[in-house]
Amino acid sequence: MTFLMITGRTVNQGVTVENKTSPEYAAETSTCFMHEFDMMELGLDDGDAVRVTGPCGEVVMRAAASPEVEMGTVFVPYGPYANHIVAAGTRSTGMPDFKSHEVEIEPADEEPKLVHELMEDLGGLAYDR
Amino acid sequence: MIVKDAVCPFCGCLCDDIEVEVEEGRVVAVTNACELGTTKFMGEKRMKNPILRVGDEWKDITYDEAVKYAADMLLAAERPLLYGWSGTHGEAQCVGVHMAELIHGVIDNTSSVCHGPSILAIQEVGHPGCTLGVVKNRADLVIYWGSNPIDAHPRHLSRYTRYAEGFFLENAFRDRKVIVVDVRKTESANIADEFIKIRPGGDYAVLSALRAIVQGKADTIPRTVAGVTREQLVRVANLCKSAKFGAVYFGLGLTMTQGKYKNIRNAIELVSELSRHTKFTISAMRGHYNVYGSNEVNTWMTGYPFGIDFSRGIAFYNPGETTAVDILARKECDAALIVGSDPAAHFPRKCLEHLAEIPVVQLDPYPNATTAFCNVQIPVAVTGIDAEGTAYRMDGVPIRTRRVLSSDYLSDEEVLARMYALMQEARER
Amino acid sequence: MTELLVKNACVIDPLRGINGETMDIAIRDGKIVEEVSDAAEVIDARGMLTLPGGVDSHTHICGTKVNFGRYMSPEDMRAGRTPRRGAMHATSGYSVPTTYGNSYRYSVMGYTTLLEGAMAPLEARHTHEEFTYTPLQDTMANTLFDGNWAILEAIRDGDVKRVAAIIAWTLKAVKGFGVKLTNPGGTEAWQWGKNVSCIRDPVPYFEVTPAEIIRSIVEANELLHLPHSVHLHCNNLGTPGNYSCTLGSFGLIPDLNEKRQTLYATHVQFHAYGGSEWKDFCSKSEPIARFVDMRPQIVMDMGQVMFGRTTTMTADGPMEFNLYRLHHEKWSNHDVELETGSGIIPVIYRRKNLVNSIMWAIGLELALLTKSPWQCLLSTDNPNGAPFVKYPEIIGLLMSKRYRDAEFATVHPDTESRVPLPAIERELDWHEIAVMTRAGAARALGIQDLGKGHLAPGADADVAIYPLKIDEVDPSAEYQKVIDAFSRTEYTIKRGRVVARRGECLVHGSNATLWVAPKVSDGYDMGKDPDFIEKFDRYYTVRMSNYPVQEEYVTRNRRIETEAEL
Amino acid sequence: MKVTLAMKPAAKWFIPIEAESIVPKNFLSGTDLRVWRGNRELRLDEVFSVSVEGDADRAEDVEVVLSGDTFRLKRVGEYLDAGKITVLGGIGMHCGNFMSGGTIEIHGNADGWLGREMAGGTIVCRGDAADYCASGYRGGRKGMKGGTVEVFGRAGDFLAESLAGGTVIVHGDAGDMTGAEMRGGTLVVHGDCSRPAANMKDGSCYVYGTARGMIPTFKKIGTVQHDGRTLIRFSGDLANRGKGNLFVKGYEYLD
Repeated sequence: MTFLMITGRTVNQGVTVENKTSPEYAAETSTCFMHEFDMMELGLDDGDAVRVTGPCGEVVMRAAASPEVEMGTVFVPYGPYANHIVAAGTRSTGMPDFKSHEVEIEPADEEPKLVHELMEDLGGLAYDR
Repeated sequence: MIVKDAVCPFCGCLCDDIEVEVEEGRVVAVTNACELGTTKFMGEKRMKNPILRVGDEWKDITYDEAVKYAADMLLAAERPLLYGWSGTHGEAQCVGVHMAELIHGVIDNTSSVCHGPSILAIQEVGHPGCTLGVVKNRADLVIYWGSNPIDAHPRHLSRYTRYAEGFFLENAFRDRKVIVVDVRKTESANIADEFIKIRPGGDYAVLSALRAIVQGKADTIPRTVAGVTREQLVRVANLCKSAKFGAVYFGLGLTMTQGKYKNIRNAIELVSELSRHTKFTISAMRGHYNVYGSNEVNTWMTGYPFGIDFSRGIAFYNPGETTAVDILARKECDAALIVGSDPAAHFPRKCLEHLAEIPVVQLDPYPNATTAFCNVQIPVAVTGIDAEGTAYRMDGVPIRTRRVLSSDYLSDEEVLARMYALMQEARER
Repeated sequence: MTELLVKNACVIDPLRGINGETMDIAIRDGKIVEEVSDAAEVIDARGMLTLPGGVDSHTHICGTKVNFGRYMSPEDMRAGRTPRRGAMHATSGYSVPTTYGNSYRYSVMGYTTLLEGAMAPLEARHTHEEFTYTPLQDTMANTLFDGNWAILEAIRDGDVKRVAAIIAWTLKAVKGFGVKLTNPGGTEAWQWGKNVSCIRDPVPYFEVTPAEIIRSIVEANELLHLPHSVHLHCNNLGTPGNYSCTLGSFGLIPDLNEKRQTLYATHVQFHAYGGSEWKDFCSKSEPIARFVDMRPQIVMDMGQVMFGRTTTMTADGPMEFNLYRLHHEKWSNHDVELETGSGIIPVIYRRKNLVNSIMWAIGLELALLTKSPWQCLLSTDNPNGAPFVKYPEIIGLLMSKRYRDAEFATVHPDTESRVPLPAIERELDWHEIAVMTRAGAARALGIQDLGKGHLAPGADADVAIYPLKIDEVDPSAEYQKVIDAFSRTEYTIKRGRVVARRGECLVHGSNATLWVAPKVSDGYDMGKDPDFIEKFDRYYTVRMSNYPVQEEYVTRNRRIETEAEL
Repeated sequence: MKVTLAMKPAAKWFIPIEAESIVPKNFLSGTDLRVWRGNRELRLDEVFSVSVEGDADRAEDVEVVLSGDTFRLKRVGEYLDAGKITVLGGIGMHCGNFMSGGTIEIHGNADGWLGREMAGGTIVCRGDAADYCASGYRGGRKGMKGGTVEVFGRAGDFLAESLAGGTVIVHGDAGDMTGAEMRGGTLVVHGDCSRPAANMKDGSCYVYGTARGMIPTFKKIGTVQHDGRTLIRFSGDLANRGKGNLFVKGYEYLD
């Protein structure tokens, strides 16, 4: 199914943002908040893994129902998971389209990666001390 | 030991009424701060010493080695990018500008991915604003447009708007109306007197419609505009016109959606229009700590608030070209120094792919997402916790942050000053 | 110990009564001295015009409002960009240059001391930060009290001593220098979107009038024995017919101080307008100048307008909004809680515009009609009337009737019927220019005893040597030579070092800030006043303990203590 | 005179090169010109294989031909006032900025800010033009003031922003905020575009396709015949007290 993906700040994202190696930060920023009807249609329960495909690739997140989200849109806390699929074009303004990406969402049977795994996929090297 | 009136280093509110209790060199309790601030004060797991990436291993190095590495990297680069700056003090930002000027690099701060579009709009039409206390003491109407203070600036409501006592308001909670405009019904919308729900991407149209209605041209407006009925728009326009003092606070819901700065421009022009009828102001909900300070410092030193390219010696400014996301995505830099931010967590992947290809040095107290792309990371004192200096609040009020802890870590300013000294020496030779 | 000897200088030093004497100037460790040893470095001035370093008694160069002028104007910034070169950092900007841009350009013109005209106390730290990056001048900041709630309440209660006590506490807290009133009462009214029309209009809620504010604060200023007088930007700036309001304000002022004026009225050009609307707009420079001639207690500065693009910026928020409605260019406004406000818009003054032409004439008339140059100082209210780099042209205009006539021929043809300028024959001399640009400014600011504005032994060794011989140049005819010389010193000496030479700045420099700490008795210490503290805590959004500007913000600290009668 | 500049391959090919020296009149006095790659100043022949055929006394008689991978070459033709520049491939940002005369022809695509603040002359782009084609500068009040820009492919966002004079023609589609803040001049889009003429003050904007996200503060005047097409005429932008003309074939509000 196609959705409009909006990213934004949340308290939990803010609380964990200073500790990006923590599982809490990974959990918060890999949450895909959806309308419960959309979840039903995709056969998803809270916490199920979903593959979110955007203009720049795909990433696995976990679905969570939210009353704040409209049908047809999903909300993802600002962070490395959303950015894994956001296009870098800024329409020459310096600012990417963080709040207006069309994405495809389908159930997935793998776990979301850890933040450092995402970084390693892109050529980084995890620091784990 | 208890430190009173400490300044919170998390968001652009810079709450300066925080009490921090310190025992044996650790923060053990924080009073008055929101959850975000408290967590920041209590932060642990700092990086112990500078690290260098050698192949697929991390090796500990000394500060001297790390500083030398950074200086050499920047001196050798044809188009170095110096990015971040919102998480550090003005004093460090000044050294950053001097470095960019010396090595003919590009210096950009995190506003390019938060309120850079707001700045572009202000550069077109100006900015009728005020300090937060003016709103607290006077405003009987507050509009949050595309901003969600409960999540992003938790104490904004209690210190300045919804729950704040004000000199000219007998009963602030009752006498002050709050309107929230957003594409989704956020928690902030739940505490508003009126919620305007806009279809995604429809802010610009709604703002144009409101401007026309304020001018008395409601009849030409279609029955609904981006999901909002004309009746609601007329009601809101009337609420605005009949307010004694109205204040708009807008957030990334306007800067990050289609049209970017044109949305902000339209909002500012709405406020200018309303200023013909009553008192109205508009302000950006600046997010990251001292991001406004990075704009201020860059402006008095280079003339421009962000995205400054010194490649040719003189300052050149053109967001969309000289801003970090564009430069990285287009692979237009060949080295990067990151200070006081974490682009790997906040930039689209394509930018990170380029970071992986070029030498990167980062100053940050903690291991973060960008660490993975670093050749060298230099741990520093946490600005506003074990380093003191100047930060600018979202409304432009400069505050000196207090040091609540002492540590052996060097501050950003000290590390940068060492790098700068080495670079000056090399250039003079 | 460092020594410098400037030989064969043709000195005009009005505060010492020296007018064109050829002499040597001895300098040791940053001060003027009687003599130096043979080891001193020597500069041969070869008879060139040598003046005390320039003092600008009213300019906007640092702080929140100025920086916002830069922030919102990338189109202004791209004019005048220079790269880093030698000791000079990169600069940008024309009408609102970067701090380095201001500092270098002033230095090249021989200016060594600057008064920032308006600093909101709450944002004082910002002004001081920018002072640090204005390294080649000593600086001081006029502090805004026009809409200060605690003061408005004290005035309402008729308690002038409390007014003085609040000023004392605030100046000391924010490291301010003088007391500035910008559209007194009007900036508070503007926080409701209103204004006061002249000095008898009550301020909403506080119910005091601008006249009461001006009078009380003038009295308080003298109780504190501040070096400078109250520095007033009158109500009603920029409106036709405002000269009567200006005269009314001047009429409020008694002569309370033997050493200096009791009122400094700034950018009076903007307040000397006749007519009842723009259609019959005309100059009222004559009544203003006549009035000032009769009252030694008043000193003013010109606020000269020069043609071209600039940026207007003032604490006068409502005035800027009116300008915005006139021009519909971009408009910024910034109200400051419990204190004051500000506004900014870009403007272009055009020769072909009648109102602009009349404004241009009025500034010159004020300088030419006021008998004593000590009472009308040279300014453009930088950058409001024009960027300060236009000062040399203004000097040229004041010294040459021929130049004025040539310029007058290019302005709007109807100007002639609205202004007295064409009939004025007076041409100012070198001495008068020296008064208007340094000696008079230093005396008006009350800093001559601190070693500014003159070259007596003990004074700061701030010297400007201009590449011009006054006995060889006829300014009336050769005004271009005058303009060129005042645009670029041969040497600018600051604190005993050559900081600029022929257009290049040679050193990094470091700024000194002059600020005032009045000493008051315990009973008048607002830091201990329960009512003041309580209101501060309730209505400001910063904690009282975080309000004062710390020592860290002052590179070179020149604290001036005064003994207050409190 | 014909000057051919063939781009040489470079190690750091991704660093942009600023080449405002590439304007016809500079070649009248030889080819000893400088360009900048990042912060490094380079001789023209370090970056290009340079060949010159014939000679000329005036810029009008000079043609500069650029070939090779020139898509990272910025500021070519800045302040062009006479002569011709032909780009066989794509060209980088700021091509033809401030130009007042002469011709630039681009056979490939043009990157952002093509013809920014131009006052006269002609730019023809056979491929696509990226964002801010024929626009103004940041904070500026006026965009392009005169001359002609013709794009045969598509144009990006903010096409002809703050257009004040001259003519801009795009044969394909244009992006979002087409003709925003227009205050004069003529803009023609043969295809579709999004939110045309937002906040316009004056000037004429033609959309021969569909205007998506039509701004709600334009007043419908009626239909007109134009160039053999029936177009709907609007006046606006009312929000900005504008008196501009917007003509569209079809439109959709975001309602």
